[in-house]
This record gives sequence, C-alpha cells and structure tokens, in this order.
Amino acid sequence: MSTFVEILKAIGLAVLIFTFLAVVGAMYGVYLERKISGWIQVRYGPMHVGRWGLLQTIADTIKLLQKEHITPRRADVMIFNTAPIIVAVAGLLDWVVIPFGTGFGRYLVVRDINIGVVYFAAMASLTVIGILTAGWASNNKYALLGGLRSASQMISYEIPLALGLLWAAMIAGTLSTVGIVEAQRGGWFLFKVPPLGFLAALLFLAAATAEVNRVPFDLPEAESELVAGYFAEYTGMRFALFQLGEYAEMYAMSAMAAILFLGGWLEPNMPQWVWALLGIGALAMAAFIRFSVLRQVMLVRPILALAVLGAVICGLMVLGIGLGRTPVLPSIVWFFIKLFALVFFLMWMRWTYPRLRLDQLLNLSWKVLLPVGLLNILLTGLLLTVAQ
Amino acid sequence: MTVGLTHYLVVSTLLFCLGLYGVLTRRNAVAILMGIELMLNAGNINLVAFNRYVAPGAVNGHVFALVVITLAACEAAVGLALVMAAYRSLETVHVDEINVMKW
Amino acid sequence: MLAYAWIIPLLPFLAFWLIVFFGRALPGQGAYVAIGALLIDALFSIGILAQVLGGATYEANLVWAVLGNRTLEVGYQIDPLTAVMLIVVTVVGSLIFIYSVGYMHGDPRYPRFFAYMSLFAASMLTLVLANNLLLLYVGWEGVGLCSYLLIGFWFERPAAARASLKAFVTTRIGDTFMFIGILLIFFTVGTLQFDRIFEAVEAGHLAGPLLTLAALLIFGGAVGKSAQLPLHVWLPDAMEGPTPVSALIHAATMVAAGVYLVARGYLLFFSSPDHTALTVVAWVGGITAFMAATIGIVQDDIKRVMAYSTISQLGYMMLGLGVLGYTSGVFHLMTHAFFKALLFLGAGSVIHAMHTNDMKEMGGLARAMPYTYWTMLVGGLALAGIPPLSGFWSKDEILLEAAHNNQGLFILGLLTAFLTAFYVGRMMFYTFSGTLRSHHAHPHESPAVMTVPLVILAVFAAVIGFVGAPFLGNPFGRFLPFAGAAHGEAGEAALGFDPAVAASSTMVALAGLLAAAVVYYWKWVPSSTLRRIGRPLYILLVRKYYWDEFYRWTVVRPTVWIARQLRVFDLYVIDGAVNAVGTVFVWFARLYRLFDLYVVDGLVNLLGWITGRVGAVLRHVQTGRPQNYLLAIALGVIVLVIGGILR
Amino acid sequence: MGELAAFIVLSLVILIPAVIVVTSRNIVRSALSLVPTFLGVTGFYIMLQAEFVAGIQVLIYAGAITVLILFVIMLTEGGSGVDVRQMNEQVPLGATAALWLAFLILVVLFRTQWPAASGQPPAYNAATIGSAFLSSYVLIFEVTSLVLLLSLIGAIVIARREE
Repeated sequence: MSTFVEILKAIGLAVLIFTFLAVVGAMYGVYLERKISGWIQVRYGPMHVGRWGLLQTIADTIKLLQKEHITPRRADVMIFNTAPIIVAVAGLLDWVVIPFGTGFGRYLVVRDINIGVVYFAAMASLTVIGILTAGWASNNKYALLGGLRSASQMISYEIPLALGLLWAAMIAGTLSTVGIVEAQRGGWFLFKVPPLGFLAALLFLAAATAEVNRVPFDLPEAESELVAGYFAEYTGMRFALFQLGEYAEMYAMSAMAAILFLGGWLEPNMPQWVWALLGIGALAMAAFIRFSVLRQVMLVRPILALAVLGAVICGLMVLGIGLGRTPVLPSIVWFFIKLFALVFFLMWMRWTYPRLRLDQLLNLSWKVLLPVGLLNILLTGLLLTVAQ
Repeated sequence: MTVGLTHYLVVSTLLFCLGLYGVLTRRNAVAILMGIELMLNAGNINLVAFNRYVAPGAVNGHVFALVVITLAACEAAVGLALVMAAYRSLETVHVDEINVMKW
Repeated sequence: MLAYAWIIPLLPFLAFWLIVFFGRALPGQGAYVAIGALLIDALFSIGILAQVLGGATYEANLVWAVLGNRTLEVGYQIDPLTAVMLIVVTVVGSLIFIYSVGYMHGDPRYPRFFAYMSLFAASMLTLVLANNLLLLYVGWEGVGLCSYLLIGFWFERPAAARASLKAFVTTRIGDTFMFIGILLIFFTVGTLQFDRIFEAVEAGHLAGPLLTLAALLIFGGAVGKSAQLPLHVWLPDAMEGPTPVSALIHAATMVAAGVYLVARGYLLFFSSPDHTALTVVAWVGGITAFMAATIGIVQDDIKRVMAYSTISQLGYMMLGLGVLGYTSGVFHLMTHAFFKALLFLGAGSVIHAMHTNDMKEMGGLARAMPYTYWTMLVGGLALAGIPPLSGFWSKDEILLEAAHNNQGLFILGLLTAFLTAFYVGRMMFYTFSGTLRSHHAHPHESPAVMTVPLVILAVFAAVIGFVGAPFLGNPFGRFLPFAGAAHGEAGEAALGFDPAVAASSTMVALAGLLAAAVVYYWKWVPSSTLRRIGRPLYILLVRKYYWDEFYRWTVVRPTVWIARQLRVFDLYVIDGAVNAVGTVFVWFARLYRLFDLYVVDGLVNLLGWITGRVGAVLRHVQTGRPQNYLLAIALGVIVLVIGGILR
Repeated sequence: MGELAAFIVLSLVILIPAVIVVTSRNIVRSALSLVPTFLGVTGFYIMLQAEFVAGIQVLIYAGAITVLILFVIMLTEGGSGVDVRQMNEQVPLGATAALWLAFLILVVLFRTQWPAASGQPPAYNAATIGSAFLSSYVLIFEVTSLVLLLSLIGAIVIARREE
C-alpha cells in the first residue's frame, strides 16, 4: 500500500470523525457562545428548550435543516453552492493533525503527518477561497465587501500565524504536532525562553482570532456594517455549514494553540502545594463573589460552577499526587480542559472588545505582528544557538 | 503495472501544453497569469518526479521546486500589481487593448 | 602614547578645516576650537616629553611611493630634539592663541585668522615630527604658505600685501637651494630618512666636497627661513602682519625652523671635511647677529626692533650651532622662543594700547600698564642676558662654545651681546620710562585674556633657563647631547661652566644697559648728538646697510626688464605664429566643409533613407502583443523539436 | 494497483479543471478551477513522497496565489464579466501549436530511455531540505529571498494609488 492511499484513508477518517465531533462541537459551540454572552451581559441566555436550554441549538439546527435554500438572482449558482462546502471541509481538515492525547497504546490522532504544522497552516488558508467565492458568488455588494475584507485580512494574518507555528516548530525541532507536544514534556513552550514564548503565543492567538474572523477582528461578518458579510445571502443548511466551518476552525485554532504552547495533552507537572493553593484560590474567589457586593452586579451561578469545577480538578490532582499515581487524569481530559479554556477565552474576548477598523487591522498585521514575529524568531534562534 | 516516471511526465506535459494554450489564447491578463501558473506547476511536477525516480536520495528536485513556487508567488504578486495599475490607468485588463506603446 | 603622536599635527589640521567651513558657527567663532586643539596637543607633548625623559624614542614609517629601486617613505620620529620642539611650539603657540582672542577681537576676518593659525600649527608640528626630509619639506612649505597668508592678513594695506609677497619670494629662494640639496642627497644616498642619511654619512657614502655642498644647500633653506644674511630682508617687513603672528611665526617657531633644520641635520654639517660647513654656518650666523643688532639700535618702530633682534638672535643660534655648540644652539632656540614671544606679545599689548608702533610717541607706560611693563621687563632682561633669567644661560653657553672654538666669533658674540643689551634698554626706556609724548593717546592696560599669557610666558622666560643651568649639572645638555659627539672628536657637546666667560658676558650686558640708560634715561648724552657725530654710520644703519636697494638694483630691476622683453617676444613672435596657423586652418576648414556637405552628409542621408524604408516594411511584424511573439516562439520550438526528432 | 487508481484519479483532478481554467468564459470559474488542479498536484507530490513540497504547494498556490488572483479579478470587475469576449483571435493557431507541442514532447518522451534508480527517499525530508537550502543551495536561497523582498516592494509601489 502506498502512502497516498493511507493519506486518502486518513482524510476519509478525519471527515467521518470530525464531522460528528465538529457538529457537536459547533452546535455546543453556539450554545456556549450564547450562554457566555448571556453571562457577560448579566442575563441567562437560552433557558427554555431543555434544562438550561441545553437542547436549544439542536432545535436551531433542526430549524436550519428545514429551511428553504434561497439562491439570489443572477448569482453564480455552482460557485454559490460550492463555497460553504469548501469552508466546512477546510475547517474540518484542520483536525487531521490534532492529537487528542494518548490511549490504546497509540497517539489519539488521525494522522501524525511529519509536516503537520505546515499542513495545518495550509488548511487554514484554504478557508479564504471559500469565503471569497461565497462573497463574490452571492452577487451582493455587502457580501462582496465582506469577502474581499476577509480575503485581505486572512492573507495578512496567515503570516503571523505561520510565524507563531514556526516558532514552536523551531523550538521543538520538528514539524509534527505530536513531536511538538512530546517536546514539551520538559515544560510548556509558553514559558520557553521567557518572555519570547509568551510573545509567540500572543502572536499566534491574535493571528488565530483574525483567521477565524472573531471580534475584535470580525470585519468580514460585521453584523452592524455588512449585515453578516459574506454569508448574508446564505440560508438554511448552507448557512449552517458556514457556522460549522467557522466553529470547527475556531476549535482547531484553540486546539493548536493548546498544542503549541500549553503542552497539548500533557499533564502540567506542578508540585502538590501549588495545586492546593490553586484550588483554595478558586474556592476563595467563588466565596468572595458569592458573598461580596459583586453578586448584585454579576451572574454568580456559572462562576461558582466554574470555580467549583476548577477546585475539584485541583483537589483531584492533590489527591493523585498524594497517592503517587501520575498522570492523575487521562490525557484527553487535560487536552479538553485546555481546549475549552482557550475557547472560553476567545468568546470572552468576542463579547468584551469593540471592532477594529480595516486599516487598523491591516496595520496591526503588517506593521506590528509581522516584524515582531520575525524578530521573535530571530532572537529565539540566536538565544538557542548561544545556549548550545 | 505500477506508476513510473513516464506517467508523471505525460501528465505534466499535458498540463504544460494546456497552460501554454491558455497563455496564447486568453485576452484577460489575469487569465494569462493563470496559464503561466499551470505551466509552472507542470515544471514542478517534473522536478519532483525526476527527483523521486532518478535520484531518490537527493533533495535537489524538492529544493528547486520550492524555489520555483517562491518565484511563482513573486511573479503573481508583481504581475497582478501590474494588472491593477494597468486597469486603473487604461480601464482594461485585456492585453490586446493595452497598446499605448504601439506604433 | 608615542605611537599616537601622529594625532598631534592632525588636531590643528582638523581645527583648520572646521573653522574654514563652519567659521562663525563654532564656539567663539572658531577660536575655542583652535585653542582647544592646540591645548590638547600641549598636554600630549608634555606627556611625550615625560616619556622621552624616561629615555623612550619612537619611529614609524610608511612607504609613500616607490620610484624605481628607491622608495619614498614618510614617517615621524620622536627623540629629545623633537620633544623639545613640540613643547615649544604647542605651549608658546597655545598661549599666543589665547592672547590673540583679545588682540584680534572684533576683526572682520576673525575666524579666518584662527584657521590660518591652526594650519600653521599643523604644518609646524608636521615639520617637527618628520623623520625624513620629504615630510619635513612638506611642513616647511606649509609654514611658508601660512606665514605668507598671515603677513598679508590685512591685505587691504598695500604695505602688508607687498611684505607678504616679499617674504614668500625671498624664502622661496632659500627653499630652492634646500630642494636642490634634498635632491642631491636623495640621488647620492637614495633615501630621505634622516637616520639612513646619517648612516650613509658615517659609512662615507656621502663625503668630501659633495657632503659640504649638500650641507650648504640645506643650510640655504635655513638661511631663507631663519632670515640669515643675505636673505634676512623679509623678516622686518613681515612685521606688517598681526602681532600674534609676528610673535608665533616670526619670532618663536617658524623662523626657528631653520635652526631646527640645521640641528636636525647636524651630522651633515659636522662631518663635512674639517667642519667647512659648520664654519660657514657660524660666520653667517655671527655676521647676521652683529649686523641685525646694529640695525636694531636705530629702529623707531617697536616691532621692527623686535624683528631685528629676532634676526640677530637667530644668528646667535646659528653661531652657537656653528661653533660645535649643538646643545647650546637648540637651548637658545628654546629660551629665545619663550622670551621673544613674550616680548612680542608685550609689544602687541603696547600697540593695542597706543594704536601706534612708533616708540617716539610712547613713554611712561609703566604706570598705565603695569602687567605689560613688568612682564616685558623680564623678557627684555632675559633677552639682554642678565642672570639668572633664561637668556643668560643659553647665550652664555653659546659664548662658551665660541670662546672655546673660535676667538673671532667670540668677540663678535660679545659685541652683539652688548648691542642687544643696548637696544633692549633703549626700547624699554623709550616705551615705559619718562612721560607720554603723544597727546591724543589714552593708554590702558590690556584685558586679562592678553595679560595672563604674558604673565605665564614671563614665568617661563624667567625660569626656563635653569634646565640648562651648569650648577644644576646642565640637565638640558645631558638630555639633548649631540649624537655625533659620541664618536669623532668627542667632548664638544657639554663643556663645563667657565666663570670668566659668564662674568664677561654679564658685564657686557650690564654695560649695554648702562649705556642705554646714559643715553635714553638720564640723557647725559642725548641721542641727537650721537646721531650728529656718527652721521654716515647712522645713515648706513637707518638704510639697513642698503640691502633692499642692493636687491632692487641687482635682482628686481633686471628681472622686470627681462620680463618686459619676454612679453614683447610673446606678443609678436609667438602670438603671430599661432595666428598664422589659425588662419591656414580656417582656409582648410572652408574647403573641407564642401566635401562634408555633399559627400559625407549625402551618404548619411542615403543610409537613413534606406533604413526608414526597410523599417516601414518591417514594423508590421512588431504588433506590440506578447502573445503573438510567444506563439512565434512556440512554433519555432516545434520546428526545432521536429528537426531534432528527424535527425 | 491502488496507487495506479489514485494516480488516474489525481490526473483527472488535475487535468479536467485545467481545461476549464483555459477555456471557461467565466473568469472566476477558471480561477476557482485552479484550486483542484493545485490540490491534485499536491496529491502527486504526496505520492512522490515530497510531503514538504506538498504542504508548501497548498499553502502558497491554493492558499495565496489563487486568492490573489480572485482578488484581482474582483477588483477589475470590468474585464471579467461573463459577456466579455475572453479569447483572442489566435485560438486556432494557439490550439494547433499546443497540440503539436504536446504530441512532439510525448514522442520525445517515449523515445527517450530515462535513467531509473530504485530506492526509497528518506522518510522525513523537511529537515534535509532545510539543511540543503542552507548549505549547498544557500546562494539560491539568498537570491530567492532577495527576489521576494523586491517583488514585495515592487508590488506595493506599482499597485499603490497615486494621490
């Protein structure tokens, strides 16, 4: 059997698994988003469909599936229909190289390609085509503007993204994601060659946020200016496909960030007392919010829930280390903790920050991120060479 | 039968000639650029294929393929910039209408 | 530190360019730049002197050009002589620079003055540092140029312009001799490095009359530069320049360059057969000293008195060198630099106050300007050679050498000493004693920036002599022995102290002062009667022995006459020939024009016409559309491939 | 066997869109058809075990150049309408030239005896490529980077709107 067929199999597998995963991920991504936006705006968000509105997005999906497909007049039908598929597929293909952890005696990754990082960047860049064509094909000036905007934006931000990836690859000395994670057994890359690691992480996160068109970089779909930009004309399942692609990519980006800088699935090896302190701190914070005046101005319950969750994890860690059986939690759990922490962070940003202007956006990319990234790589290389 | 060098060469030949045809017959400058990209890809296929089947150990073919890709990017950037400039000043992207310098 | 000595000439040079370009923009209109540069140099030189006292010497060369099998090298060396000269130039120079800030205040070309001064300092330092005749000659001409520029600094005065020209031409005569000498040495020895020349001399490659000739030619340069007979005429006129210039260039440093040259090349003179060259030097110096002193007696212009005394002192140095007193000559050079600079600056301050040079109009300035008075008194006594001031020690050494080697010159030296004391006294009495004779002058003390250098110089003039004081064991003599004395007839260098000579010279000096007092202070014998008695002699002196007239009749007039004749020749013969050729060619050209019009142009036009036709046909191929060309290329490739296959 | 099948599939994926690229009257469609062609070529690279080149191919061609082309097409709307004549008058000649060239090259290709060396390339050759770039091809590397920089500046200067 030649490598090629293996690759085909891998891609098939990827599509199979991650359609499911990303559907759930995306649907519950939407749910999470709505909930978090609610919390940040001191309201409950969806509550009625199912307990705490858990079934809300399922209902939405069903609704979307039933909706009619409207094709605008004088739109280029073929391209109009292909665009969402490109976006979705590209968003899903990102997941091929993302390792979830170890188990069953192998790495839980679809395919550990030896150029995983490059592959990731390539797939991320494929999304642009879909968005651009979607914007052009729907024969609508808002859509076209959105498409063009996103094209320029993504092309600009691919470079900082690639620089961030490169940084990690350079530190790890390999392009494969698994290799990168394994290289972090010594410690997270976030704290490597301080503060350059932190800088690179920041770079990567900013670029990733721009790549997935989220606030503060959500110009392509600026609801208030472009009535949702390039998918203004899309309805029903095609719209859902866009959403799917976007959320899939957002999750992928978060996962990649976790892999590159937060040590992927590896369990953070901190001494017992640190864990204890963390847990106590979480509880203390929860108590403070619960009993201080803050409870009148913010929604207490979810915060309490999160704090308690954190405290529980910390407790488990303390216990596990005490019993001397590490890793305490299965690696996949750690991976998801990190993934969702980052996702939460992105959503938090989205509902907190205003939107940039286009020129500010491009200036940021070309005049700040790009030089900083290059300088970062240069310095790191120098330091590493000196260190040897 | 297994896939050999010749297969790749055949495909790349066809791709090259398609690109040539595009370059020869298109009026739109952008389309001509596309044709050029096709020809470059054909060339790259040759490079990599030869590297695989003639000198499997070496990476020269890959190196040159990468160089070609880079130069293709440059060529696209500059070419498209030129197209933009021409379009801005002459309101056309059709090379047979851009004949200011003609006698 | 010695290795960086090349910085010393560089600093004033940079200062020169800075001031030339940015002039008034600089601090103090450039004055501070120049002063700063020279002060740094002074510190540098002191450091170097300290190291040289420690016995260190240094030499560096770099090949400048290769002529056939001979290489021209430029380089610099540091030995005791150089160190001493460096100190003299930089210290005196910086003091004079500071003085000039006050003296040149408000001059329209103030920055240019300092630019020239800096350039002069640079050239002088180059001259001093040079370890070969070539670089030395460069510095030599540089200082010549600067003196020309500075004498003519107030060129709107015709007198100044003429004086500068005179100085330039006169010194140039000497330089010509010197250059011939240099070439002579170069072609006999094949190098210009002093040490190699000396080696050659000691090895006897350069000996006999040739050596004497070379030495004398070199001495010619010295004569011109140091205003020795018969080329002394330029120096008195050089007083037209600003007084600081006279002080720095025409008293302290540049004119001493000649003496320095002789000292530097001493071995040449020394080892010429039975000291012929040295004898010449000695006599020239002695006669110069005497004549200049006599002329100095009758001058009324205070600066001209200084000028003649400078000449005579330079003659003294030459005399000292000539009578095998290498050390004493250089020693006198140093002391003279200090007290003569002092005297000039004092005279400058007097002139600054009186707005006139004529001593007859001055008088009684002692009360008006005490600082100037006292400092000048010190300088004057030093010049007169009154112990324990510096002049005494050096002059005494010279006389000692003279007495030891050549009685005639000893007598001449004593006479000169007497005359020196006399005119010093005359000048002092005229200027400072009695009552003010001019009625429209209001003398006042000069500003501090002028008096402070005076005081410093006075201190130097007073004490610098002790470095050569015999009862201190003549440290100067030990520091600066004559290299040649080591071999050959040894012992000339350092003679012991001879009380008789010292006493006699002191006596003579006191006598001179006394006589001056008799005539000009107590006026027992008024000068008018003296004049009446010795009328012809007086005329002779006032006419300066008719040197200028002599030159006018022997040199200037004939030159002018020849020039006129040449002009006539030029006008009629050469121009005529040129014009004739011109007309002939014009006729040729007229003929050629026809050929050009009809044959050449015809061909060219034909060619152009053909090209045009062909182009008109061929241009249809050039569609201006790359795709057509590309198609053609593709078809061409196809043809080629077919050819390749069928072959 | 599977390899051959994959090869055939990929060839079709490459060639059919290529035909669309050069013939379609709709310039945007032809631009979009570039994507499958490039991806097919990527597949070839993977089959030839040049994974790194493949990744770069996708990144640059599919990700950047195509987008750039689409961008320009959309900015120069005037030339890319469907109703505009896209072909110039030398279609027949060009077609003949292309066909003849293809035929001849194939003839040459089949008449030539290609040197064939058996053997597997090293599994992971990104590192080797990198070292090759920095050791024996460093000059090419530098020149290429220079060209990149120049083209960047040049593109900006040319496309800038004079104000």
